[in-house]
Amino acid sequence: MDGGFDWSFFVEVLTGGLLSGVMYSLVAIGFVLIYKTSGVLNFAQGSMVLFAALTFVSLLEKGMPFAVALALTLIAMILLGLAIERAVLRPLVNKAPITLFMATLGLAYVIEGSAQLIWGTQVHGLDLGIEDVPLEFSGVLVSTFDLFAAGVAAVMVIALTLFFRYTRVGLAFRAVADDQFAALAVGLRLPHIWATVWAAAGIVALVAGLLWGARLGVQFSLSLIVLKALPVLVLGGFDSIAGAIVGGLIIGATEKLGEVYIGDYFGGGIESWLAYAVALVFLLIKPSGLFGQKLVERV
Amino acid sequence: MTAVTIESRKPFSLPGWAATAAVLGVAYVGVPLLASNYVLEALLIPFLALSLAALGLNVLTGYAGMVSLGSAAFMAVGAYTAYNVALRLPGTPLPLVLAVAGFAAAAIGLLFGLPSLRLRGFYLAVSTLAAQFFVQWALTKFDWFSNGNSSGVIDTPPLSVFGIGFDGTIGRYLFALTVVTVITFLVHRLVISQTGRNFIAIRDNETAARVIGVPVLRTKLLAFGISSFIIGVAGVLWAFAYLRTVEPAGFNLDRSFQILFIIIIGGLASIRGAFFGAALIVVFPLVLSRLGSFLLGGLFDSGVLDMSQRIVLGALIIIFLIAEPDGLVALWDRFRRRVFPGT
Amino acid sequence: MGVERGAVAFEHWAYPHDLPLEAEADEGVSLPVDHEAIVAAHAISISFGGVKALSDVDLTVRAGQIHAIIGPNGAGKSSLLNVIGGLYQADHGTVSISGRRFRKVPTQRLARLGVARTFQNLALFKGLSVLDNVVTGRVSAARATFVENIIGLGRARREEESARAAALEIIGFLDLAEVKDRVAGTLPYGIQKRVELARALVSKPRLVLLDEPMAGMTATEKQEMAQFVKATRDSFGTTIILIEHDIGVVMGLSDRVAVLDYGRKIADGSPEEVQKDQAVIDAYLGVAHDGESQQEAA
Amino acid sequence: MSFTSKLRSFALATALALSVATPAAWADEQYFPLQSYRVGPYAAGGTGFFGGFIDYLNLVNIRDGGVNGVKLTWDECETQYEVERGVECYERQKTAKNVAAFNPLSLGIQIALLERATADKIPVITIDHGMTATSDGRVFPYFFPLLMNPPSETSAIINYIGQREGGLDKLKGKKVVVLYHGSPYGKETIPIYELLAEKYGFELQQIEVPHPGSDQQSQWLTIRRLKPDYVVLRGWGVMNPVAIKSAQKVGFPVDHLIGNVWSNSEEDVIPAGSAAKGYISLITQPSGTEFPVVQEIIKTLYDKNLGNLEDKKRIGSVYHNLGIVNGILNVEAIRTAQEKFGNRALTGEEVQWGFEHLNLDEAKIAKLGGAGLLQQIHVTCADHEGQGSVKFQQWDGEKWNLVSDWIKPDRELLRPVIEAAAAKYAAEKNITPRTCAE
Repeated sequence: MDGGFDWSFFVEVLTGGLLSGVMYSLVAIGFVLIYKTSGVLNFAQGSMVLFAALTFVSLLEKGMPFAVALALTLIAMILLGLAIERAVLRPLVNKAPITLFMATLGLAYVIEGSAQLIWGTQVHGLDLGIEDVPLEFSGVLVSTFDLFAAGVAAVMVIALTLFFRYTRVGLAFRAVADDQFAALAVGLRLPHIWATVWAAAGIVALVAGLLWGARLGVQFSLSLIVLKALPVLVLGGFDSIAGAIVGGLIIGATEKLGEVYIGDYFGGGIESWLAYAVALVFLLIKPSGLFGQKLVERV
Repeated sequence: MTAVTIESRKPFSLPGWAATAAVLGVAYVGVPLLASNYVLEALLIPFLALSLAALGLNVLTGYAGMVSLGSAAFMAVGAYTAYNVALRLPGTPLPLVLAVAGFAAAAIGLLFGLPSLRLRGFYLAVSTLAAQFFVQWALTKFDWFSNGNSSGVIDTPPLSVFGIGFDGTIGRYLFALTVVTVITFLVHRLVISQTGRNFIAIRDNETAARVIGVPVLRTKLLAFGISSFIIGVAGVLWAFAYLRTVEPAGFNLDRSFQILFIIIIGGLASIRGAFFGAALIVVFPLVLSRLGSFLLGGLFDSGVLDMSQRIVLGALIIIFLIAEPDGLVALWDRFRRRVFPGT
Repeated sequence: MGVERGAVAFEHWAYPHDLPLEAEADEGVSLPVDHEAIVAAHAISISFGGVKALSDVDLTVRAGQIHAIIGPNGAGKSSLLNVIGGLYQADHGTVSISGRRFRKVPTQRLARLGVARTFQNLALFKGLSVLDNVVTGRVSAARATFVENIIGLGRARREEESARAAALEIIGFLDLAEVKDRVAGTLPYGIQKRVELARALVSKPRLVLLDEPMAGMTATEKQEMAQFVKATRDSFGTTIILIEHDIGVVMGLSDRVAVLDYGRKIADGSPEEVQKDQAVIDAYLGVAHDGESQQEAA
Repeated sequence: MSFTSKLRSFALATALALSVATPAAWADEQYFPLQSYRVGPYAAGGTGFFGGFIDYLNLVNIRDGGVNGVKLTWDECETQYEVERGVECYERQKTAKNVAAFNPLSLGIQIALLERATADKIPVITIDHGMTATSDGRVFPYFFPLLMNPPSETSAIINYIGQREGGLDKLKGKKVVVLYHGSPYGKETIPIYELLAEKYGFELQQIEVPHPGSDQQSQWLTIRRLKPDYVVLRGWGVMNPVAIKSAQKVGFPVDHLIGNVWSNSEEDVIPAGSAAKGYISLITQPSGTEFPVVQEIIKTLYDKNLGNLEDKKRIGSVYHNLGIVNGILNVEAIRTAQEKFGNRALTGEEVQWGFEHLNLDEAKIAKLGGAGLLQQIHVTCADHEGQGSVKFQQWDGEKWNLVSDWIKPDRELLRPVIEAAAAKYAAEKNITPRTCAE
């Protein structure tokens, strides 16, 4: 360090931050899907990530081929989604959103407990076959794995967008997201759509679980990534996929830049709350989030 | 969250008083005489501390309708403030220590309650997580709070009020019981007053409350302040009367959830609910683990039991929200009415 | 579902002395200076998402009158009431209440201005008993702090007692004594509507805004409610602005009727005048329009 | 089971839970209350360690018929590594008869027990960890951070780095980063590293990773900017594999990443996959199944499906072996105490004497089947640690291979640190330290 500002290091921190932001977005998207259609902030999304990753890796360790394990996990996640709709969502229909939120807290406990009861509490490694050797672009290191994850995220977002735009079910989703009562009036079957969307959130959880699992190892702590996704959601708005992405990028970058450049003034470790602080300050300025819809108060 | 459980509107009617007096009599006389050390130490004292914390959260969540996920942080503020006051200003009378701890927690509560002026529902719930993480970070980070112990762990000084030592197990129990009784009485007074009605008004219909002339912003902050004060005092009990050694990590998000679960299970917007819920949360894991090892023997290890306990607890939350949103209190009242139709 | 968002933007209003009374009005419109008017809305326009809900609507209500606002769905009735009640801010126009003129009526001070209201959809405090709901209607008169409330002596006690007395009086007046200890959320719809009226009346307002007080009621209930409304005016001299669909009830009850259609006022006069008005007849019977499908703006 | 009998057993169980929960205990049974953790973020450590501990106790019961005829019993209480639960377990379990010693495997729980266990006269064993000051037996008669305490660990790591550099004098001007877990445990060694940095003249930077440590990008970017020669990992749980992966991510050579005693298990490296190949960590007891005692456990227990570990692949793993070593030390302490007090079940106070006079030389260890698994240990009234020597091991992607011989910490340098910490505690609590006349 020669006294001058190390720009290439700055760029590296920024890129690293943006890329880990993508990882947050991956989790956040699962929340958005459910929120958009059923108005529930699903705190259990983190447990679903754990459940998916744990199921997949345990099947893999039982000697199943990758594709079979993936397919079985997929089925398991879809069944889980259906079960949740049936056992939790349907009986609570028309309850206040905050009640549903608290129910998902309970749900998180149930899923976490079951996942570990079924598959045990061991720590598993998960190798997706990507050697995480850093790539160097004129002095700036970029993680291969993170690039891969960003690619997966991009593919997923595109797939979701296409799905929403061009399929019948997707159109139904959007109708429900816009106005549940209207959707109900034109004969869309809400329980059916909810079940589908929870299953879809399960699939998103699987993707997030695989990528995060490969990063952290598959274990209990995986369910804690929900805490990383929440500020992203607050920032981006609970109902916007674009918001989840942009929010993730902003949170990721601020977190890393903050920790590296100003963390020292506070003795480090500020990452644990910086994301929340950023999201909060932002919320005070714009209460409905970056892309959230502003609604007219109906009285 | 349209909890409709309302404490009896006739606060001075005889049966209520008689029941309260009976409970207090048992708690003050019967329990110290009969309960074993283990029951006091591992069940009753944590029960009292958790009940008080839940009571505090119930003011905010049950009555005023704002969900907070940061209760443990306010407990921590209370505990660490009390510790520092007792340490740095030796000779401060214990009631004053409690009050200072409560006010410190209230101040932090107000600060993190500010977003409530603009946010609602789970935007607000998520924003209270900021308190959770920030406080825990600050307490671990700055070792001033733990008197230079870099690990953040504190040992609490012995309890004594005006020269009377409350240091034995029974002493600590009686101390906790007294604090809880006094605060519960005050909260009871609060919630049946206009302030309490304002809380519920804001919870049930904020627009209507504003139009009527309820000072919405001030009332919301007041709810945060009072709630955090109580939770802060609960933190002092937790640290001074129960554990006597605490670390910031003990006041983690799980603790916050636990307190929220207590009021969901016990009954939102109900004073008794906090106690019912706390009793269940404290006793239930023990019963389950005893029951498990009794029925299944060594078939399952402690991990499996604990996992099942987690599942059952989560399921209980969901079941209560679906089947009995007013919690154990409503169940109890229904049961009582069936058994003693007269009351 | 999904109405999770931040609170409405901070209220900002101008104080009366900032706004010279006449100068603010649109050019070319000469406003009648009516000293008996307790409420006057001047040239109100408001739109939601590009759809005009009200354009250039005036409304003057005299003290002690029952003034009904009627019109087909989507005509802008509720919007007008919400502008007067301060929940919406008009894009153009001002509202005068008791001689004070506002760009936006301050909701928080509404009660102290002597204005109370009920809501189209029930807005009771469901978790409180009927009595507590009504007592809370007096909150704008309460001065005691929460500490005084906990202690419950002195000022707090006096306030509590007088609020209770006032509440019991109104409860008796509206024939609610039987249900006064019931939790409001558990009562039948019609009774809840009446409790809401009691809550509005307990603060002895000079002006009450009633947003469809008889919606969803049976004919008998409607008659009952109409009588209570009339009795309110007769006993307390309260000015009442009322939105109602049922023309029959309105005509029998009101002193004056304003008719809105497509966000414009097409008639305003005594029930007899309005009934004969050709524009009104067209709006209700003759010239069909798709008013039904147009969403009520509020 | 009929409904009524079910109901009755439920009522009974409820009553049991609420009454003093006392496991059946007869005069010739010595009871080990286990504050284990098999769930939660640190379950991997708990299952391995307590599995090994239980396996050894079981082995002694089955093979030898207990310790001189005294049967060993135990009972698990789940703590999830949380202090409160640990305290609750303690209060519940201490009421049993003939409690030998608590082994919480948690610094937080140990600290919470400092006054309680002293008052109750029950030894608390914290193998390979524990509050620094508790090594001073004069102030903490009932606490035993056996084998290795945090200062010894710190010193041994620096000594190892010195050895790799070709002598401690070569440390001067080297740059060392310590990456520590943001918990009481993680922070315990901060002043000790500072002391050593001053003594040996290396540049030191200590960076905290907030709990749980699942994201360390910024810490590692800072490390990349600092370009240190070594990074010491004082991790726990998920923080470890993430640290290893992040090291690879920023191109830091993993063989210059030195893990401490809680960053040294299979569970720490396996999740990191190939990134962990070459990672080095400290160990007080090598992993592997080749040690006679481990072989006996396999033969006596696992071959008959009596073993405690669910996954037989974990037999001989780092945590499992640590649990076995812990079992050996506990059992030998009881044996030592029995020599003085007679072959019967002992009180906590008597077991404390046994721990304080625990002296295992090479010959004794070999007889116990632990040759190579643990080094000789000699606990005294003043020194409750007993030895402190460690080895270093390297992960080859499949298993750990030892890469050093026993390395000794600089205990003379550290003793004053320990004594000062103990003296401070004694002053705060008004404790008059015992005098250790030997």
